[in-house]
Amino acid sequence: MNGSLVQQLPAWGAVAALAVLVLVALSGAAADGLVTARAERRRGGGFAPVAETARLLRQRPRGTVAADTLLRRVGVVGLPVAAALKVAVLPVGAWVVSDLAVGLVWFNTMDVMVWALVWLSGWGPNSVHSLVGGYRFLALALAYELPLMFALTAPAVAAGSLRMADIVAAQDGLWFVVWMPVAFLVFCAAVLAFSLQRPFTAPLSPDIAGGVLAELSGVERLLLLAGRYLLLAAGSGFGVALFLGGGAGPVLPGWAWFLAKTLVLFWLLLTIRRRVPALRPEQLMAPAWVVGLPLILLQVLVVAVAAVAGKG
Amino acid sequence: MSAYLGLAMSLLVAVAGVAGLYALHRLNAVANNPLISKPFASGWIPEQHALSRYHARYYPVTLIFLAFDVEMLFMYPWAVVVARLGASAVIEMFVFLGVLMAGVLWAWREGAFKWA
Amino acid sequence: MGLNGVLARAAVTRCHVFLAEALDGAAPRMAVERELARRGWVEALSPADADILCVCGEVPGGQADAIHRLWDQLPGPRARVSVEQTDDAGARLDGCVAELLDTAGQRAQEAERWVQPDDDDSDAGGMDHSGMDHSQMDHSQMDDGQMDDGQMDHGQMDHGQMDMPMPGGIPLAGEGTDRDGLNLDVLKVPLGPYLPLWPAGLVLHCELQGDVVFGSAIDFPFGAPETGPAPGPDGRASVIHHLDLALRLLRLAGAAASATRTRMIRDSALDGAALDQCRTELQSELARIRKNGLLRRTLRGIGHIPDGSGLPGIEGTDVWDRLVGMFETAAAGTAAATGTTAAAHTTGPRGAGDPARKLPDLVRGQELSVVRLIVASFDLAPAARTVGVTG
Amino acid sequence: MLSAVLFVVLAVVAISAGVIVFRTDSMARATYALAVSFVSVGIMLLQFELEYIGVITILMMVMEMAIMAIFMVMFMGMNPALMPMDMVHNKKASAGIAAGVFALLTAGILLADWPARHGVPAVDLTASLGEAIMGPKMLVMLTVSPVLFATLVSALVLANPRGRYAPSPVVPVEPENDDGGSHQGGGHDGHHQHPGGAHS
Repeated sequence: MNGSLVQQLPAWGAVAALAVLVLVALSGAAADGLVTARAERRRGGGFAPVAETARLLRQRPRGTVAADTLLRRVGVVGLPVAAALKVAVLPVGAWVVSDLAVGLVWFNTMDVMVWALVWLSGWGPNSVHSLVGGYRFLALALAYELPLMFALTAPAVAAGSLRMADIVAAQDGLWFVVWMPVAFLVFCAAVLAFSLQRPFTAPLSPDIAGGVLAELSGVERLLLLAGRYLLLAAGSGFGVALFLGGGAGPVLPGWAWFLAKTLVLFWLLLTIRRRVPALRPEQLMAPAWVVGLPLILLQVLVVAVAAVAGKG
Repeated sequence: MSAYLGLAMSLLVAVAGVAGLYALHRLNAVANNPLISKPFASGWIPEQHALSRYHARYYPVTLIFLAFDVEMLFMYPWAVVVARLGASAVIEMFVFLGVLMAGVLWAWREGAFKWA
Repeated sequence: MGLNGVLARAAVTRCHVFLAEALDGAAPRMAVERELARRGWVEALSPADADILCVCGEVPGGQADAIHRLWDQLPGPRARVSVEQTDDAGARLDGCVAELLDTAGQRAQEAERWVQPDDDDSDAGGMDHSGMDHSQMDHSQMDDGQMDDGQMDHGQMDHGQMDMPMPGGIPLAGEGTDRDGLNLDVLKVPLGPYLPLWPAGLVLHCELQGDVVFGSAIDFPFGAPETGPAPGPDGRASVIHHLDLALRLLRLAGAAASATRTRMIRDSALDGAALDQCRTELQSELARIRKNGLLRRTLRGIGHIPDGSGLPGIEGTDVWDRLVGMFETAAAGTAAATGTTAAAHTTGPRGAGDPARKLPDLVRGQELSVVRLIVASFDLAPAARTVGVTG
Repeated sequence: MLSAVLFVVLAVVAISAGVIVFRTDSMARATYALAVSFVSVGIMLLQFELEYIGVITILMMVMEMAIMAIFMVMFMGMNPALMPMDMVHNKKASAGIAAGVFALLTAGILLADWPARHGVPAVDLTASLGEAIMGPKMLVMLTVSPVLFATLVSALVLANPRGRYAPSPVVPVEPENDDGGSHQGGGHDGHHQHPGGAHS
């Protein structure tokens, strides 16, 4: 349990981590554009995120009457920042920006920030559509957050540590996904939820004119859209570190394995979310509490018993 | 302390990146002063301001959530030591969780998870 | 102009278009939608997201202000186009591209625009004297009178803050008793006419508590709908019309993949593809939708019409049944057109009665997203009744 | 030195955010100002190398404030954002109580005979916290459990508008039953404020 498992990068590490995160997210957005174009039987599409960025950077900033501009801005700026702070504790192969002893709790804290940030982006514009969207996100959050927290506990129990590097190291022989399938699935669902992807798009859904996005334009819209992809990319990275053995793999160096696995999980999540219809929050609430929560508690129980038996 | 330095650097870099985007936007937007517009209301002038005493109908769920959520305070430290402390710690924690889960099931029967 | 020119050129490869469907706008709208899909452009869900405001069909006299208001909400660079014919949609949109690329022109346009010019704040003055007591806010009053009331007599005067200037000339939400026994605010929100994925020409004046509609009244600003049994469009037009309805419902339900495929079937029908081909495709799509358990769960049981409600043909159906009915009616349309004998299904959304009349009852107490699904499950738009593709 | 500066900055942020809570006119701002205040306190705890406690404080407080915002917005007796408001009630008494408590605590800090540190802190504070909870402080855990259960049940009994058997009502419950035909909205032509009409 010392810090020697991973090497903490110097100050430029934060820059590198953010750059890699942005590139991964961009690859996902481009892949999504390609797949969308193929589904609509036209060529190209991979250029979509660039075109969208260019479009939004040209747009005039826009506010609404009697809006709370400060809170709206905090909300939209916060999403990409939260994603960046998440990956700060993520060990990429043998490197990490911040080898925090409670890295797992830090990840959890940053995803709780998303609650506040999405709600603030919905509250700020003083528009019915975005307001309803913001409240819908809180409803979703009440459903997914507890299962997510317990899903995070399972690897921590098995590793006996909250440090991300220890959790990765504890999967030396066997990846956690093998004996914690429920925790992994719940975690993946929660990643889709906190990055506002389908089936958890109710806060942004077309029935409320785009919800939280309804009044955003220009760079603020760009930040929120990018924030969703960044959060999904960061979530995939944590999925790899917590359940898929981190950078473990033959021949290639750890960071390469880590990035490869992250990209695969990221694209997999992007594909899944294309195939499922959106869920209304009130449809999710009872199943999440009455089915999801007991299942994940059972998973933690199994892991705890195995951990005790393993030590004893 | 260096772990915190890394976090602080990440925060700094992320905020700088966002500020850079804002600056880029300022340079390229067709106008810099924000357009103040009425919110979108299907073509109408909004009859009322949207910011109001919004009735979040799922408020009973928030209460259950808060009760259960306090438990997470104990869960993380427990996760670190459970393997070392053995079976008794597992039993204690899961009795605790079982009691709370019984509360959740009762709340479900009371219809607390339905709202719309 | 280096960077800005590059950005502009990249931006116009993916314009976002806000579609405002007016009278008889269905055919031009579909033409524009097909054009957007071909170019990889995006349909904007709100004016804040849009580069182009595209008015489809003819705006009735006296309704131009709403379009003007939408136009003022576009952040810019912006372009505006009106499409009334189906065949010139592409050319019109190309014109918009040229407008959007003209950065200097856009800058000049934006420099002149500070706030919305057309909304005077005179209403705010009236507010200060209309302080109404709470006792007059009882429920029956709300149902009968409040919705019609352009002057907003029931404003937020309950707390004695009479002399507060109303920010932006818009009053605050007023109080109302709600079904949980709490005294919270009631928000009056009109849905339609210019709302994406909404039947053209319908307005539902809703009173919202949170996101639940607990009172509503309908209105048809483009003119009253035809009532009584309307002969459904037949053949190709029926196929296109019903697929269009199904597509809207699917998009609202968040089933984007199904919606995309349905749209492609509709577009190929628009393009004059063989109806046999369409039938095969739409039947396989219907089979796929039937297997989609999540979608069924979303749509089952909502918007249920009880027996004896005077809507023959759709009694006893819910939104899911009506979605399936749209596909079946479309399939029947292909059959009729090609001379194959197939019984026309009666579960189609077009019943003899007028479902619009029933809407306020159906949506009462429903959450906003359910309200949208219920509205989209009917064939409501008066403009849609005259939709037809020639040939 | 640096850490002292950081501590002072955080303290100033925490206190001024606390002041903003009572000065602002928006419930949303007030709630999240309180969250900012708590986050700065959480970071201070990190300065004391209480890693777990610090991070979990930030986690819990942001989450709690996000939920509290729902209630603040709902139950303030006025518009939660656009009206001047006063968050202070019973001004004289509360000022007196606040001053008294402040004086007491300050006196306590200054006058108490603080013990010197014995031994060294544990290497892994989170683990020792876990051991304490599971071991000597088990009684706390065991009492917290029924307390939380009781909280859950009583909160729900008080707050849930409907019991198990009551069907979800669709509209506000009215003393007189006049729901007969008044909801048929079809007859409302003419009076509506048309999108292009009344306000032009």
